[in-house]
Amino acid sequence: MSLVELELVTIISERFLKDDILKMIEERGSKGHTITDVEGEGSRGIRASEWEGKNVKIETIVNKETANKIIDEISELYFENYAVIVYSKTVRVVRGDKYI
Amino acid sequence: MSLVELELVTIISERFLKDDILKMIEERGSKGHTITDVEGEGSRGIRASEWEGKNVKIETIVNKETANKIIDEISELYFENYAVIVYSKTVRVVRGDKYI
Amino acid sequence: MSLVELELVTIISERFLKDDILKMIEERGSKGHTITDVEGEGSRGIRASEWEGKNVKIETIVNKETANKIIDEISELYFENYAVIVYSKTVRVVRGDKYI
Amino acid sequence: MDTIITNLTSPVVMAFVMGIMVKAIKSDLEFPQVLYKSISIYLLVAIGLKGGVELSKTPFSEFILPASATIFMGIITPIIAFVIIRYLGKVDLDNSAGVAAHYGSVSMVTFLASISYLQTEGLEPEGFMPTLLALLEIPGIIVALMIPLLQKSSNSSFGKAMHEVVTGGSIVLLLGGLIIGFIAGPVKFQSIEPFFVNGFQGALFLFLLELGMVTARRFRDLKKVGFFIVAFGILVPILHGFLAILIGFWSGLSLAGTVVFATMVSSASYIAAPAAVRIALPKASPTIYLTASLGITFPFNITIGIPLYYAISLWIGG
Amino acid sequence: MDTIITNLTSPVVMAFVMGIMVKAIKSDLEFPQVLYKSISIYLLVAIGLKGGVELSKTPFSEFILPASATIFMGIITPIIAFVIIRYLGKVDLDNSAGVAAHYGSVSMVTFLASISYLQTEGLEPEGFMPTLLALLEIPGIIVALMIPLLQKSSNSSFGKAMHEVVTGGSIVLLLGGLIIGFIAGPVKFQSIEPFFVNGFQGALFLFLLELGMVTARRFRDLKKVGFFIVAFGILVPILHGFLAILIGFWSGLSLAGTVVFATMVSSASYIAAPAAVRIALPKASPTIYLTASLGITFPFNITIGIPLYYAISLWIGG
Amino acid sequence: MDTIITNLTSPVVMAFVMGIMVKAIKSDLEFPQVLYKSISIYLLVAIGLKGGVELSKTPFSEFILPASATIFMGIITPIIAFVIIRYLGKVDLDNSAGVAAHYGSVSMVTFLASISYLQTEGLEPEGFMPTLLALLEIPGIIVALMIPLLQKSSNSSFGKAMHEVVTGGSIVLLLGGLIIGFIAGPVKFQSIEPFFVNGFQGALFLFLLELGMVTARRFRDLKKVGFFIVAFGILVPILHGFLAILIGFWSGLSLAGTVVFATMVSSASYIAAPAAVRIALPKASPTIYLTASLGITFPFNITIGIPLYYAISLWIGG
Ligand SMILES: Nc1ncnc2c1ncn2[C@@H]1O[C@H](COP(=O)(O)O)[C@@H](O)[C@H]1O
Ligand SMILES: Nc1ncnc2c1ncn2[C@@H]1O[C@H](COP(=O)(O)O)[C@@H](O)[C@H]1O
Ligand SMILES: Nc1ncnc2c1ncn2[C@@H]1O[C@H](COP(=O)(O)O)[C@@H](O)[C@H]1O
Ligand code: NA
Ligand code: NA
Ligand code: NA
Repeated sequence: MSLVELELVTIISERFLKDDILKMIEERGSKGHTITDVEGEGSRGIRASEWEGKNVKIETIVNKETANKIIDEISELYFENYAVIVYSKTVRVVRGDKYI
Repeated sequence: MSLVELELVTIISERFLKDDILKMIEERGSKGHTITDVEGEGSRGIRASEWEGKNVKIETIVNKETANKIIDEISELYFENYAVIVYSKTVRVVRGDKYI
Repeated sequence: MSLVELELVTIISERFLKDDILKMIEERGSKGHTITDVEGEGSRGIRASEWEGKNVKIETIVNKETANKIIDEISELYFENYAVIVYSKTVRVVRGDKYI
Repeated sequence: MDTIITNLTSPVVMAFVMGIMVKAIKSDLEFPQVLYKSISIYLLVAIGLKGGVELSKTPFSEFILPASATIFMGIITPIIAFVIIRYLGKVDLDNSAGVAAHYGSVSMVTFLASISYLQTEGLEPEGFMPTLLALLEIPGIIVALMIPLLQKSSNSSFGKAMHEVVTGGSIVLLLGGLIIGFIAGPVKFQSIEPFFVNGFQGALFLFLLELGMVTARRFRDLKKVGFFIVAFGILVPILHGFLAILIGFWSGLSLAGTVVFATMVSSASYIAAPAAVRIALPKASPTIYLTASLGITFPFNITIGIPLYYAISLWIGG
Repeated sequence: MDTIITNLTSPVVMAFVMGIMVKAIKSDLEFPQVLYKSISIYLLVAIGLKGGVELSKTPFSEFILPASATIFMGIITPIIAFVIIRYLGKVDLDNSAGVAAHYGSVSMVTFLASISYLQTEGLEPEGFMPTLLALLEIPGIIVALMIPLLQKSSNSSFGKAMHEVVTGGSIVLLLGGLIIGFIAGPVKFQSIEPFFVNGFQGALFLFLLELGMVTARRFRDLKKVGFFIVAFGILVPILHGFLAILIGFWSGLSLAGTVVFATMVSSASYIAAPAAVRIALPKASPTIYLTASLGITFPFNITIGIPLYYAISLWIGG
Repeated sequence: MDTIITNLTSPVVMAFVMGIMVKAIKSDLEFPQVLYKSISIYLLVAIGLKGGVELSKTPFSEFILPASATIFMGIITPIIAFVIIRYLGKVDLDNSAGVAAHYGSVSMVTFLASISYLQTEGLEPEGFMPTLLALLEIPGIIVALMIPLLQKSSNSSFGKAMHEVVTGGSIVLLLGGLIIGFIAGPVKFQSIEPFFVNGFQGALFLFLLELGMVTARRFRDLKKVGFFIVAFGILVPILHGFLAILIGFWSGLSLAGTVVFATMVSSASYIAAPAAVRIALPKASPTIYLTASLGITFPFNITIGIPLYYAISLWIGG
């Protein structure tokens, strides 16, 4: 199997931003994503409420260009006001065409 | 502490394949694994049922050779019919001998 | 956006070590962390009880130096007696200063 | 018409409609998946236990004909469904068999809704109906999954699917409950009765609220599956229900028992069948079989089907 | 004093205190988040259903004045709260409006605690109180979120916040339950009554145990928010409660109804408001508004506030 | 023999057997971990509350002897268990102390099963038994964990383990419930009684179903631990149970109370002890102590032990 190098972009954010972020990454070219419920603490500490539930971690495998677009967008839209972080790393994927 | 470079192979799949995949990776030489409940969407969309529950993410740290075997096997057995993706990246691990 | 390379250190351990480990990584210089409930199997197999719940995965983004300190500490304190593993990989992060 | 309104204003049916509305107005309300699963477990065990206790009071002679009728319907309904979808709908083999497996099996919640409905009409079906529910859950799936086996070369995952069918969570809970209820009998059952009987309708209310939300999500796929599947999802249940009414009366069931029997037979599985079909027929599309069973037949039966089967039963056998 | 002790020894209040103690001794006890959410869903649906059933028995004429009084209080309390915190406390615009939204809305559990309390005193408030609870949940949040709109240029996320307010999980469950209860009426409600009525106080007990633990975590932030917010969190509820007692009696509510009304009005939201404020006013700090509503006002009302409103009501209108 | 069959056909014991069967046929049924934890919380609070209410009705003089007997058994049973496993079994120090901690403490579910059993036999133990349960939970663990301290040099994590023992989730819920029940007394308890009393046996049923599945998983480790541990897991409970029967009667407990007392004493902890042992004795293997307590003693007591202690009690003191 030939492996292709792609970017795995990870976004961790307050739960109520989930739908917003998913819509955004889809518009920027993501073909799929995986969501995990996580808990976390960072520079802001407190979350809005117990009812809302935990943070979410959104992972999406995309090409370099899309990755940059997503990272830029997250930085612009959410960094100032919300508890959200984003990072990316290179992974080796089978059937790379599926993700582009 | 001396760190060893090994492969972290990640498999995301429908929940009902879990036991199958775990058996397979063990046979290929994996000495351990970590499972996370995740949700996801990809090119196929729909999952089989609410009752079954969410997708699973299976992560296993193995050497390069085992990683390739696992990736090949997943591609052959499941790619055609099931919602499953696999990717791998290099990580630095303490006590590398534990995983080989 | 300028991306900075940092280390993402991942620790997987029995649940009851969670608070201990969080305290330790904070003392070593971690500015935040993300926790995921996971299940797992490794060389030791059995976990202490159903009541305690599953394993936890603790992820923290830190600089190289802090990463090494955390990895050393984990190896020294927990490797002998508890079910715990630790590994690290390099990720590209926006707003790198936030984590140092 | 009147009976439909009675049905639509029963709390559990309104809960279902509420669930659909919640999604229609794009509320962010989410039911924890664990709550859904926990209530399923509770309902299945409760049905099993009550059925087992009732069965322990039923003479074998009274039970044998309805049981045979159930197995008979479990064998013919998947064949009818298969023939219609394969030859009238020109759907491919795997998808046809996949859908047939769903319509050959049964939906627990539809079954419960019919009992609720009859109780508000002042009727009480036979106590052993849950046993029939358990009997009807499996054969239809087996029959449907055997069809492609006969038409194609061998299928390596058939055995695995059979294991799944027979040991699947829903059947294990239902059967386990039945056996325990049967052995315990009415006296020993008393200690656990408040939990499993008094709370039952309320738990069902919450479950239908959640199922409404799940169904609403399926509605989005209606246009994907096309007109034929939509028509199929309404007309085949009516056909199966009609046959079941005839067979039900013939087997000696009461009016109420016949209505429940018809509802059961007409309903389509969305727990046991999807799991087995996913294994045995991986090429069959969940979009088709789940949209049909959960997006069309389930809401149809819950709202219109049940009062319809009641009206037909009254007309034929009342 | 006596009434405070009666209140403090009621099981649900003791559960709350127990929750605080559990955290104080650093126990590792954790309530699964899903259990918390599941009990919330149950309580909201149950309140809605019971309120709807009662409403179906209430003549419109009896209900119209209390309803108007509720909406009136929903409009003025956030304005009062805003003025005090903005001009007396010199807190910035966003944080002031954020806190005001919480004090304009309502806390379901405080409402329930007041009913429990009155029942141990042998009093029964009007059956339609849950309808007032639903009416009071929304307007205060809208009013508070509109204040910054008037003072600042346009805010793009106001519309989104309004959608959240009106379709948020808590209001949807409460209103959905109300409507179903209203349509079903007392007879059809009977089937689900054991689940939603008999289990209610016990579920509330567990919920308050968990809320005690949540509150204890908030206590850590008390020093961060400063003395003004602490005083605000105690005195504003008393002020609001006092006004509500006057308006409550005026609108024709009974003694018990007035106490519940005053408790409701004085309480601060911690489900609906935080979600909306997070969206509309992202710069407002959760540490301030959640510490005030959950760390100060909630425990104050649960322990001292309710018997206090009772004492004042007795004195004014008894 | 007869009493064993009565026991084996009680619903809760059958639920346990069903859980074992579910795993034996390799069903994919899984109980959500959250459901397991939620039911645990419910059961512990319920036992505590009921025990507290009963205690508030018991004169101190009636209670003092059984309480002393309980603490006495809590001190000697871990010592007996330790001596047997260390010197007869030649097991190393840490594992011996780890196992001893489990047999010095108590299993809530075994306790409950004995009460269920007696009720089907028409007997009612003293109402304050849950207080004895709480008293027995802690001392045995402390005694067992102190043994290695005496034999080895100092252990840095002993203090941490003590904190865990005293503030662990199970003891906090049980004691908190006891105190609240005691303060509330029978009248104030009424409001929450339906939830905590009527639903109790049914919740226990589901819990034992899950525990059966957990136990079945432990069975796989039976061969790993060897014959000595298996024999230990059966004979030591019988020995402890026998001693407890003598002490129980001596302390003035009724026949039913003595049987419950013996069951309690003979049972091995699987919630409080594992957590503490994991901290204080990290080198002790969970495979050994959990297989012994959960894989051997628990199923033995649930099925054969309880009727055995009943038979012995009848014979000695009936
Ligand atoms: N250094 C870090 N390493 C890992 N996760 C982090 C880190 N900092 C923040 N997070 C995650 O990002 C969320 C938002 O962070 P913040 O905006 O700093 O409150 C936190 O709740 C954590 O889940
Ligand atoms: N581009 C992607 N990035 C991250 N996860 C993905 C991606 N595509 C698919 N997945 C995950 O893999 C599962 C199966 O994908 P698929 O077979 O495309 O339906 C999805 O449910 C997701 O959890
Ligand atoms: N090779 C591996 N790959 C991924 N996760 C592992 C691996 N080995 C161990 N783990 C995780 O680390 C935990 C402790 O491992 P151990 O100490 O070997 O029992 C396990 O429960 C797994 O969650
Ligand atoms: Na059917
Ligand atoms: Na208010
Ligand atoms: Na013991």
